[in-house]
Amino acid sequence: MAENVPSILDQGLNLDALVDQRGLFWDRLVRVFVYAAAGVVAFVFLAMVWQLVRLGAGQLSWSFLTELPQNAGREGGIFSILISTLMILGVCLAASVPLGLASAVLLAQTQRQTLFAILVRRSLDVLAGVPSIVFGLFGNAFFCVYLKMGFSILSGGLTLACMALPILIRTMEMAIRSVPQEVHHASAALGMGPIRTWVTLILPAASGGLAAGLVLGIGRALAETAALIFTSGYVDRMPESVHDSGRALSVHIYDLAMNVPGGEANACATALVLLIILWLLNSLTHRLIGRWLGRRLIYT
Amino acid sequence: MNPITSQTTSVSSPSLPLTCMSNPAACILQPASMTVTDLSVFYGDHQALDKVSMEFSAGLVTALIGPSGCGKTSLLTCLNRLVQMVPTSRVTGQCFMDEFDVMSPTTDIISLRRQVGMIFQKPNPFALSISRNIELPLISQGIKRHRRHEIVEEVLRDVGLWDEVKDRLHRSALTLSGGQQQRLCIARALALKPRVLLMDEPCSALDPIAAGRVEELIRKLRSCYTLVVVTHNMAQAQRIADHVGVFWASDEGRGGQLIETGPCEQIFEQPRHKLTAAYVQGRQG
Amino acid sequence: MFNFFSTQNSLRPGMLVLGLMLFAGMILLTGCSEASSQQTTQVKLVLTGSSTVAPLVAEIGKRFESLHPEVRVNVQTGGSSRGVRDAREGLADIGMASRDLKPSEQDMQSFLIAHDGIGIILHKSNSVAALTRQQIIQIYTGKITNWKTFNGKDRSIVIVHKAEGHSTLELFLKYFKLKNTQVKPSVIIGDNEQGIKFVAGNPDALGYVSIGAAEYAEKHGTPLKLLPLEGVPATTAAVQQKRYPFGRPLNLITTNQPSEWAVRFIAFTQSTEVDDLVKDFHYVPIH
Amino acid sequence: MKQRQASRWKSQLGKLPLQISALLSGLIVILILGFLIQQAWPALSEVGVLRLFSDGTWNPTEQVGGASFGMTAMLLGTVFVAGGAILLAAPVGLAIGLFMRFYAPRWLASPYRHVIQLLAGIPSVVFGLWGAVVLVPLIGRYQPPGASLLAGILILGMMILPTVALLAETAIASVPAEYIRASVALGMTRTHIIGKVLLPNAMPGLMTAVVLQTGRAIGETMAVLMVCGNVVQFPGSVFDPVRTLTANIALQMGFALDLHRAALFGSGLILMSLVVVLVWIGHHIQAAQEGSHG
Repeated sequence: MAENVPSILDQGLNLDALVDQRGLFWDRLVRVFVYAAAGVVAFVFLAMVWQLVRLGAGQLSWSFLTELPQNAGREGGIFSILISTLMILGVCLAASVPLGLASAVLLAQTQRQTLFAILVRRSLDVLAGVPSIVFGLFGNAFFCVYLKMGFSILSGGLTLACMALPILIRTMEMAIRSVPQEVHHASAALGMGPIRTWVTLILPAASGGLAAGLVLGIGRALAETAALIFTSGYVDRMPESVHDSGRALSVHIYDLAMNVPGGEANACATALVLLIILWLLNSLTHRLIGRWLGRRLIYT
Repeated sequence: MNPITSQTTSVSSPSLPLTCMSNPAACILQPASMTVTDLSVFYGDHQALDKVSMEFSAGLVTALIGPSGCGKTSLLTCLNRLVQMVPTSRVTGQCFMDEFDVMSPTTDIISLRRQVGMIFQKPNPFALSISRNIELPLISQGIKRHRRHEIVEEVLRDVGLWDEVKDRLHRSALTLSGGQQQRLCIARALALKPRVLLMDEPCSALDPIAAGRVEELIRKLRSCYTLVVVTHNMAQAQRIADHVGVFWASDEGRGGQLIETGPCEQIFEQPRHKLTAAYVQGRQG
Repeated sequence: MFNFFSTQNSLRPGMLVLGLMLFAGMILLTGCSEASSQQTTQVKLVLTGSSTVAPLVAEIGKRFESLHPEVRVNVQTGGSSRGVRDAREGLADIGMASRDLKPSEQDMQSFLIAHDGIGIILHKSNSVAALTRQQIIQIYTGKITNWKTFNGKDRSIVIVHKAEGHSTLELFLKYFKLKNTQVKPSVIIGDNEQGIKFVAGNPDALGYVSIGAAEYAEKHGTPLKLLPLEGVPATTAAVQQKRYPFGRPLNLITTNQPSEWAVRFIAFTQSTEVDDLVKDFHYVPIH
Repeated sequence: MKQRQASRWKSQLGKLPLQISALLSGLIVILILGFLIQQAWPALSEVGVLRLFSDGTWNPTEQVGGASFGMTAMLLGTVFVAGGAILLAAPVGLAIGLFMRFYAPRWLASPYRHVIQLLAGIPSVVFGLWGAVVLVPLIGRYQPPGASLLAGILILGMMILPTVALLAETAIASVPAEYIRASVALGMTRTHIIGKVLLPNAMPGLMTAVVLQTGRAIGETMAVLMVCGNVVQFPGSVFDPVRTLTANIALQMGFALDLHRAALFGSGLILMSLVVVLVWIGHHIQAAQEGSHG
């Protein structure tokens, strides 16, 4: 996922000032390598996306989104898959957003490096690096077996919540910290209580960044496959409740690609749907971050 | 019954006159005097203020002057206990508002801060609309909407901003000019009907014309509020102050000390301390 | 809150997005909890186990549900041994196994629902028409590595083998009297479908899968072919006539005290009412 | 008096839920670790940690001759795939970063960056899909079976490349513009500035990017599972199939029982400790960087 947001504000450096010296061997070699790399990468990725479009675009239609999968997913649509995905996402957000926001508020408030804050930060760093399949193992052992939730949307959503938590907390803490200290002071000087200050001033001021963090978390959750196979399962039926097993979009792609002969077309079509969703979310993130930075500039 | 805690109810009472300024005789809440005794402020190991004792008389303007880094702002933030927002800060000594102990751990600081307003060096309106900026603290006091709208108009008239902004009350406060923003911040503080108003170099970030208007406003506020103004501008201090306190950083690294205090004319015309004389004249000449 | 939005719309798009998302999340959750409260009146049958049996039972389950709307049949794959284990430990109401019960599993009871066999599959374009038992052993142990040996193309043989834990693998090793460590595979696959898919996509591949699954795929246009084994064609018909040497039963497994609905479901599965479904999947009905 | 105490109480109470949430968030790692150890315990105690590495093969369900739990081949497979991917992605990613910052014509730089950002958001399963549908048959045409170490390296390299490129660009962009202006004023050529001024200054950032993405490559499951062939062996060439630890878990978790299942959790533990080490290294690089820059 696009965890990083590269410099949105260019430093105003005049890049044309950097030039190669004509005829110098090294300059030429490096230039050739850089251009070749850029060209090859662009070509390979465009080829990849084009092939997905070529294989999958024919299947895409409104009915693809609104019909239930038939014949192991070779035919029909992905409606139940979309609903399962949404439910998994809903469980994931319902668990991770309150927890993440509260943790972010606390971490952003601790100006001094207390042992508690250091420990929480460090363990979140590790959590961010844990492979998704390990989350799958943990989710299976903890939610499915130990807590007896079985293969269910609930288990999958909660496992994803653990995964999305570090990225949520990190971006949300950044967003909250970016609200200038003067707002806290002004509010305190006006005799406003801490809760009201946070609810009416700090969190709204940070809302752009908070939403961006939320969207990043959603993106990560949507892209996840390995952690879901052993927690939410791969039943492609319409889930009736969060206690049912449900197949997420990414798991559907995997299953069609690996386990269903003749499933490639629908796999590619599903992948296109997933990509479109993710790219919409991505551009939403950039808008939000851009706006948020823009507003910060008014402050400072 | 402690007036610090009873404040909330009296402000929200509808019988309260809209403003002091239009009719000073109608002030229910008299400006309060504040006294500090042996006040020292530490930030971690660093001492910022050393055993300051002085009085801020009710209804008068006290100016605090002195070079940068001698603890004037620290003193100011003790008066409404904003100083405790710095996590490493530590305050010793006493501070009273009339006869009530500001530093006592049982003081309701929310109520205290509503009675002791503060204006910052840099205008700091919230990134909200103009009217919302004034209303927000009122909402937390539970004042009804129509009453809030009345207060918004009153205080904006008091600071002379009403005619400039009455057509765009719902536009962002950040669209105002620096001087307008500062007057909005003053209006926001006045809306709480404070008894004391602290001002930390309120004009230093403004252009001369805007600064002039704020200064004029300060003179207007005199007698309705107890005003404590930190300023680097000698001429301004002379124009607005009744009393002046001169601060100087001590040599032993023990933070700022109060070296002289007295009526405005005395400080500027017959300074007793030689540092005061040098500082006042140096800046004047 | 409402007031806040009404005056601040233009200033706080992020807040709006946040609010909308949380709102949507809450709606979803309340919807879910409502659905789950209705759920309590229902009977839920959980079946786990063999990936060969699972697709068939899932279809039977759908038909069973339409006859008994109060029942919901949930089918999860996980291998035969897991099916037996889950049924024994009560994690599943019924286990599915594509083999007989082992001596260590005699505390459970099995119910035959269909017959199947394991067939050797090649890509359709492969010119090799038959392999003897010995040749297959030689290929799988890495002694023969090129199709040339059988007058095929000069291409190395891509040996498709199953992952550890599948009963298809256990039966394969048992039938050819091999140890797993002797096998020199080129690719390891999980489910039947994955094997069929791989062989269909690779002209040099050789693999073994459930005959039913292979026939089903072949009929639906997947480019593969089943090799005869010991002279008997690997067809459903041969399995039915018990001529095919490498057959296996498909079983449902329960404890000795199955629940009432489990008994009814098993009875339904064994009845003639589902023979058409069994045939659709190219397995052999028990009747 | 009562009112004042009540308000203090309230502010204390306000902080408590926050602390509990932060504690919970921090405890998840401990919980995961605890559960991995608990689940892996049968394997650790009965089989022993040593045998996880010393057993030659991975045959946890073999009836005849006893089961064996050797993970060395798979660990090596993980290292080969991840190492190859990072060796591929690091130089190319750096080149892309340089391209976006210093080489691309003005009209191209921004759209190109946008495309790379979009690519960074493609889920691994989509890369795996493309690898399984297009790349594996392509390799198979020349060197069967196609599903191989090479396919894994290529797919994984492609997967981490966009993020490496974006992180590299950020690291390069964080070099103060004055350095570059000064170098330009001294008449240095572009390659010189890049090699002698930019890269040394951006090195900590680049190293952090490489370390973090190595962690991601090690942990990647789906793409690798779909293109690597999953045969447990020491690969003789890049065309041989391999199985990684992550693919092993994904392949067998569904039906593993008893010791087999415990051994899979054991491999999860190994993966997790690899990641902890990488995070630790990444922190040290960052700390060193912050230390040197004040």
